[in-house]
Amino acid sequence: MTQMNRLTGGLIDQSKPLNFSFDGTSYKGFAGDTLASALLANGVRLMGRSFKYHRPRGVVTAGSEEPNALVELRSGGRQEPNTRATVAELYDGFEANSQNRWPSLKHDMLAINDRFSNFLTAGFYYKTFMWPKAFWEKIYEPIIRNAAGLGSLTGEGDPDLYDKGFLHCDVLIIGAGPAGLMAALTAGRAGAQVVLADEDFRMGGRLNAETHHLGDMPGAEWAATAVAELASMDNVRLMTRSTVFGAYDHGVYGVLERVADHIATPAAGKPRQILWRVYSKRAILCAGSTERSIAFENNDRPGVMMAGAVRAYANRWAATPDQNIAIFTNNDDGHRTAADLIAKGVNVPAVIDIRPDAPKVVGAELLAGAQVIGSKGRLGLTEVTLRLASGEMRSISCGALAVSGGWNPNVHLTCHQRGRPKWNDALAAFVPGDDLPMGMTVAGAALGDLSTHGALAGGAKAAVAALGDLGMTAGIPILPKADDTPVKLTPFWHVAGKGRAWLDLQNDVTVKDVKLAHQENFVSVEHLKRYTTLGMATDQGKTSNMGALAVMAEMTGKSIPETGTTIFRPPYTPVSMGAMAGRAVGKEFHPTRLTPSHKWAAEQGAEFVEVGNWLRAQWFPRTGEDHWRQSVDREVTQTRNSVGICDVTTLGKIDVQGADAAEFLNKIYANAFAKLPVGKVRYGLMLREDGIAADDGTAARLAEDHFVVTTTTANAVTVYRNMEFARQCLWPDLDVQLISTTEAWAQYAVAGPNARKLLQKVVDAEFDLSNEAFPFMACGEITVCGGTRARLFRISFSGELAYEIAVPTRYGDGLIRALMAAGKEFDVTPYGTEALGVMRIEKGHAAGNELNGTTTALNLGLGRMVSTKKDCIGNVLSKRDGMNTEDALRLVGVRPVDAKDPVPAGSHLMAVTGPVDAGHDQGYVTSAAYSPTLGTAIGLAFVKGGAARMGERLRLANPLEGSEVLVEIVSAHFVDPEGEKLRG
Amino acid sequence: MIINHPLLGPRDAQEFTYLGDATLINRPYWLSENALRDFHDYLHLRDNPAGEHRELWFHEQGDRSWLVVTRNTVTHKISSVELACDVARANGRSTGREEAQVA
Amino acid sequence: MDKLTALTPLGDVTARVDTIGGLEIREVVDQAMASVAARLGQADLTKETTAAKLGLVLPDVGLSSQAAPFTAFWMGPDQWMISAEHDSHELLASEVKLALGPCASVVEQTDGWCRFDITGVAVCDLFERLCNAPLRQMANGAVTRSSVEHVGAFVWRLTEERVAVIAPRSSANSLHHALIAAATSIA
Amino acid sequence: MGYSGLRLIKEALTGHKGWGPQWRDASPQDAYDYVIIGGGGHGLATAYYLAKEFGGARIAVLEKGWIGGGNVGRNTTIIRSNYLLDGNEPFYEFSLKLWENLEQDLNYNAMVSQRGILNLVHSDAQRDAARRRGNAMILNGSDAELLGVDGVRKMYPFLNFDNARFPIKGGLLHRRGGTVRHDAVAWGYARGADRRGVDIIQNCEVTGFRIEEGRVLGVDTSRGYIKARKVGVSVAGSSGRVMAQAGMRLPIESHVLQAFVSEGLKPIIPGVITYGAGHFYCSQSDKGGLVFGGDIDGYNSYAQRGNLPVVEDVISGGMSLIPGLGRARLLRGWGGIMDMSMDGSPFIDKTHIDGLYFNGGWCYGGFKATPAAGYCFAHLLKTDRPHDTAKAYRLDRFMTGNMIDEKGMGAQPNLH
Repeated sequence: MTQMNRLTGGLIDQSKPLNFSFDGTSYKGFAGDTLASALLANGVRLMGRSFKYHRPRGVVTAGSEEPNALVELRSGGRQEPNTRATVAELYDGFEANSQNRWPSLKHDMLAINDRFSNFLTAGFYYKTFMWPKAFWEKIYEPIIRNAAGLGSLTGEGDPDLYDKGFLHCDVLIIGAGPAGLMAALTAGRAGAQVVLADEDFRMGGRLNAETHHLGDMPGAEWAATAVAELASMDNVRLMTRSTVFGAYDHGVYGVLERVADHIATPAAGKPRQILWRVYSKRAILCAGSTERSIAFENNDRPGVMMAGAVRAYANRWAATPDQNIAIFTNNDDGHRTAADLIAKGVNVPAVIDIRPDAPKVVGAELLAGAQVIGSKGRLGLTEVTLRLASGEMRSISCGALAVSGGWNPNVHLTCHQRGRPKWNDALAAFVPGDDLPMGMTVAGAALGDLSTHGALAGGAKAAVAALGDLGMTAGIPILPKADDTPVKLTPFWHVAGKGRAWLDLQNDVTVKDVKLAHQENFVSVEHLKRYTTLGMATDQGKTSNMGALAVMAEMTGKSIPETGTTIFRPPYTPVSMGAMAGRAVGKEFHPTRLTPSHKWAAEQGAEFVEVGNWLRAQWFPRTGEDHWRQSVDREVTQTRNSVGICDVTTLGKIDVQGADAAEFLNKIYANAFAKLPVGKVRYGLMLREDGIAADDGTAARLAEDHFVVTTTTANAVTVYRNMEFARQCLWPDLDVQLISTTEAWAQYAVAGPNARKLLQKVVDAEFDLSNEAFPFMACGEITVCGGTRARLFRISFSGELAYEIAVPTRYGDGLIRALMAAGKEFDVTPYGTEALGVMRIEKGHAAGNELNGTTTALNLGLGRMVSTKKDCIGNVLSKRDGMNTEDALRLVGVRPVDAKDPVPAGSHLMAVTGPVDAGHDQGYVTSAAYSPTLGTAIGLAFVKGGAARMGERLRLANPLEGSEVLVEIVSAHFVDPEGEKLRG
Repeated sequence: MIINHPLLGPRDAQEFTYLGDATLINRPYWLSENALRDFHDYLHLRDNPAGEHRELWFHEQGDRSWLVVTRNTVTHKISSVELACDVARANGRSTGREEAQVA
Repeated sequence: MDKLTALTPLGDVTARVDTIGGLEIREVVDQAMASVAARLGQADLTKETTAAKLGLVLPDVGLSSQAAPFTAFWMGPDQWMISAEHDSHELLASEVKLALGPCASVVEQTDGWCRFDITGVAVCDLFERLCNAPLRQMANGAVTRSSVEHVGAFVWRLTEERVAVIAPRSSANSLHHALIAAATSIA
Repeated sequence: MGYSGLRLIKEALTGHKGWGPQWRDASPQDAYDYVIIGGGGHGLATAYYLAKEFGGARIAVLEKGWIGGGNVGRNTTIIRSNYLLDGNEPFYEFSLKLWENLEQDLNYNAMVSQRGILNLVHSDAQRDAARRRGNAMILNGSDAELLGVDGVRKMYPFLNFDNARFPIKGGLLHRRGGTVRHDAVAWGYARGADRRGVDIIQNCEVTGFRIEEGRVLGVDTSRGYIKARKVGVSVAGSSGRVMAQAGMRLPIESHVLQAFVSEGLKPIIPGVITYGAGHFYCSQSDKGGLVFGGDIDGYNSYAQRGNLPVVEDVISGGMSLIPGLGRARLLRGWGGIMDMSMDGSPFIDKTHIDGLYFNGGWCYGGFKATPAAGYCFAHLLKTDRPHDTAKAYRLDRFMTGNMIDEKGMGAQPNLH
């Protein structure tokens, strides 16, 4: 039996058959089919299970709002849960599986929940599962969690690529139905830059689902002609399979384009989807409308569908859910479905219209004033029960029921900036309010203009107005003659009755649940939603909110608009996380910055470490070293004994020039710079305005009006920003110019007793590096290796005789090779960030772990650096009492009493005896390392009143890892406290 | 969000770094009698209006201008954008020289 | 001592060229660059002096200008980037400073940046996937600073079919990767 | 009548006719001893504890909209006691202990689920900081475990261990942390307070304070003037607006924080994970949605909605940490208004106006604080003395230099 419910015609290509499978069964469909249309054509109505009661469910809509027919597509890392069968385009070899059922869709064990539905009412879980206490996490919750959820992820990485993109346009038109197409034609012909986006793979909207004519053309043909004209315009960009999912501030829209979901896998290097950010000057929302249902007892059976959807399946996809379809409606639009089905040869046993004055029907029996009060059929509808106008009961056998309760304009995007829709009595629906997002207008069914003519006229008018705002002129085009029937509808939301009548099909929220919520005082819409989970399904209430609001209004005796509406938030339809992330995932999560010596270091087999976005060499293992500590200890020892080289390019460098450069530095540094001589470097401490240490570094004076400031690697960006703030906002009349030169220079620290000897071999002979000519804290411009320009700074982080030498970055690789070659005779070693860290701890220099954003100059032992003679950022607030107490934390060294003991950074300090708790906390270890120089672990620590506690013994408490170590408080300057080496 | 840069025209707010209330331009005098109170209030206390708010944005991924943006914090509507250095001068900021040294 | 060898931002001795589909992505390494920032209140003097001494008109906001051997583009208020061929102007900053004297601060920027020139009819399609700059609306010669796949960069429309992107040198590999990936994506 | 499984069965068999309103819709009386402004989690908890623990009588909670409609109804439902600083950790530990007995205390299942919170670390410096924090937690009576990369892999094998820009090097695990069904907290406290005689007055907006000679006499509201002996303000997100009516400027800015939920999925993420190298944290609700968030948008806002760049940034962090998320879909995002304070820590304090008390500045951490904030605010309102665990939360701490800055970002609210 193939395609038993396939009709003739439609916009599918019946000459192109496609093979597909659902739950392992093979079927055939045609090009242009969705999974839903193809399954219906094949006689399959059961497509899913509901969330709570696991009731059998079939497709109800033909669009992205589908709440029932959710399936899993593909497998492995590409397994995609919760895909709406209504929008999943068929391709050859397409595989889908049903979800949220076990062991099979037909026989789902959890359907037992339905038997207990009386207990599982709205919010039942708030009232039970409280005893015994421990059972929640151990028993109740695991059961609930395993029963909940819809589809599943495999946990494997998604192998597909996702792009991002940016578009700029005059007018963004959202939706390519009659309103959108006419708006696009109007704006496009006038020469505006237009983007027309539609979520469907075929533009035309309802025109593709209806049998109306526009002028002398069938609607779908007119749409195709319009699309062809638009495609010929350079200024119009047509985007199919593109959902405008969010309206953000100032005309920015988010658009998801599904580039490759309609094929098995994207081609290599090509994206699956693209997330576009559209910058629009004006936007016209032509998003159409969504049909709503009428609730009645057991209205959730497979086969009960929206009337407009049934019509769309018949007209566009030449598919029908059954050969016998009854209609249940409160409005004239439902009658169209009857007429179209009859025209397609489908039997319509009855049109059940709640209105006693319902219009006549040709080719089917009209039951005016009747209501559907129940249904039968376990896995699919077999029969509906009616109460006739006379009060008589009657049963009708049918495999599908097409229900129409009227149409709701798709106002969602008008509410994304918290605009509220307003009530329209004629439509008994919400239409866009007055508070639209900036630059947005609405046309067509989304505005409540439900006729084709209204849509065409509205689209054209909106485009003319939008262009007018932009100073462009467009003429109203001649509109094709089109249907202009007014809406005729009697509001009707649910059939009274005792049984369960579904409002939210996915989440199993029934009229009874709304009544219970009301009874328990959850009457506000927000409370109702949260208490019953109504509207929280994957359709975000598109198919359910209105019905529930109406029921609540009935309960409270208020009107629907008084009862309220919930807030629509982005996204309009769910957006894959992959697309939101784009290419910034995995290794590309952040850009990677490489140092000038990277290539060379990689050749040496260096281990690299992420430092912010930089990759830095962490250590350089030599043959025979199989533990990192061996390498690091060696690097430290070799440097301290002879000479070592470290790439320090990552430190921020800011060029500061101007007549007032010195005065400016005086303001941003806590210590004084005005009198720093040309050719000298000074250590500087920057405070935040709240008096906390912000960053430290050096400033070198290259000329009277020229400094180069260095920052820590981590703070380079912030320091620059703050300096610009000071320059532009605080002291705008100082003559200062700033620019970053971090990347322009490759800079290496050359440290150790043989540093000068090594450098002398590289620096051109005319430059005198002797201690007299180039003393500690000197700086100057030199040349190296026969004329390459360089800068030399005699500064030291390691505490050794040390220099930092900089060359234009392109020569950085050459320089490290030259330095290493020149250092061979001294057994030079490159050292990485680990050895750098060890040496700075040995020397007691504060770094990021100490400058942690809560420490003051006083805490760091640098209190005297804060000048009292000048204003500077942070000066005044650094004097607050609480930051200057007697027992303020002070930076000290800690050294284990037993040299074999470790010093875990992050340990807290406690008295040698007594309790170990927060009340007795004396401070904490900020940084620690094994010092090969001292042969023991050492640490830097902040200790209360630490400066006066030298020699005292304390305990390092590390209850986290169960260790305690006895330490002695010592000076933070473990090595060469007098600084003789660096001045030598 | 789009910020209409006075020099560059409309730019995505993503290119900017936000600081806060534009009163941060009005840094107090460090030697005033109530300097501690003045600096405390300057740095910490905010009108935090639900409505028009003058605020500082830095065009970090652009021309490195600090801007004063007047934006409604309820609707996000931006009513004016100025270069912060112009605002600073208009507020009387200059070189700070007159108050830089101990009197 | 041997002269030091120069490496390109991508870490090779020669500049990289990739062709993907109809697009050529070329690493440009032959330009010296220097930033010029007018001293306080001396923007006009800086412009006049540049015109007089270098024959170069410093461009307005968002634009570039050219007067052989120099090219300039606008960086920020009263600030420009001047470039010239590297081999003949390696000391460009000194050269410009000498010409301008005390009216402006000049800083060597040559090696602070990497530059890729992308050529092809699809150049706008490429940047549409990388950057929010409205490249299609930018006239030839327009320059905008923004970010390209999370790397801050100048995007400079040289001609209809040629765009230069100039970004911090240390990010050259990440930027190159992004360009190649986007080019493959649209090819 | 109390809630229980037995009662549920009884009601199920009799058509659920016996369930009454979970709280009354009270109308305002002329005068109260205590008026709490703000019917969010904190305000309702304050009223509950005032009535239950401190013998408070004549208590009203004034809510301008519907109770629980603010941040207690729009957050990522996480509870934890994993703070670093002594000013904070005892308070959050007190709060977690109250959470652990909340449901039995309230007779309301708020689904307190101690699923464990794992903070990932990606560098040696982060590990040092995690060790300091973990030790501080233990020293304050909380729980913490330092995991190596293998420990993390065992718990969450699907994280990105092989192709990460910032490799996972371990994590700090706080087993007692977890999640709570957030709306139920508001409802549970409302029901508990109501049953102890508290008037919960919805749709009652405070429009002004009557203050004479430095003492508060009552509040003007959209439903008339209400006299009060003491007024407690607990209106996170609107603190600036409300306190301005009393002429106060606060060390607070209002910022928007977005949070997100995915479509429902079968269980995949057992606990709460926070990514130490990107702005992303995530858990999975009992219903199956992945609940996640990241940074605040970063600009002052009262708009309860955010913008796209932050959404993209958060999710790219998520994908970088969990590469399998790509096929899941973002279902809904929302924005809450945070009271971002100048040091990232809150205030529970008297004001300079007699009888006017303030609870606010919770940044994005107010939800987990709900029980303790309610308890401590009630304590302050009743006794005029701060509760022991909340004595650091003073309004004058920036004047005295006693900031409580967990992140070390200083006086810039959007960085906390």
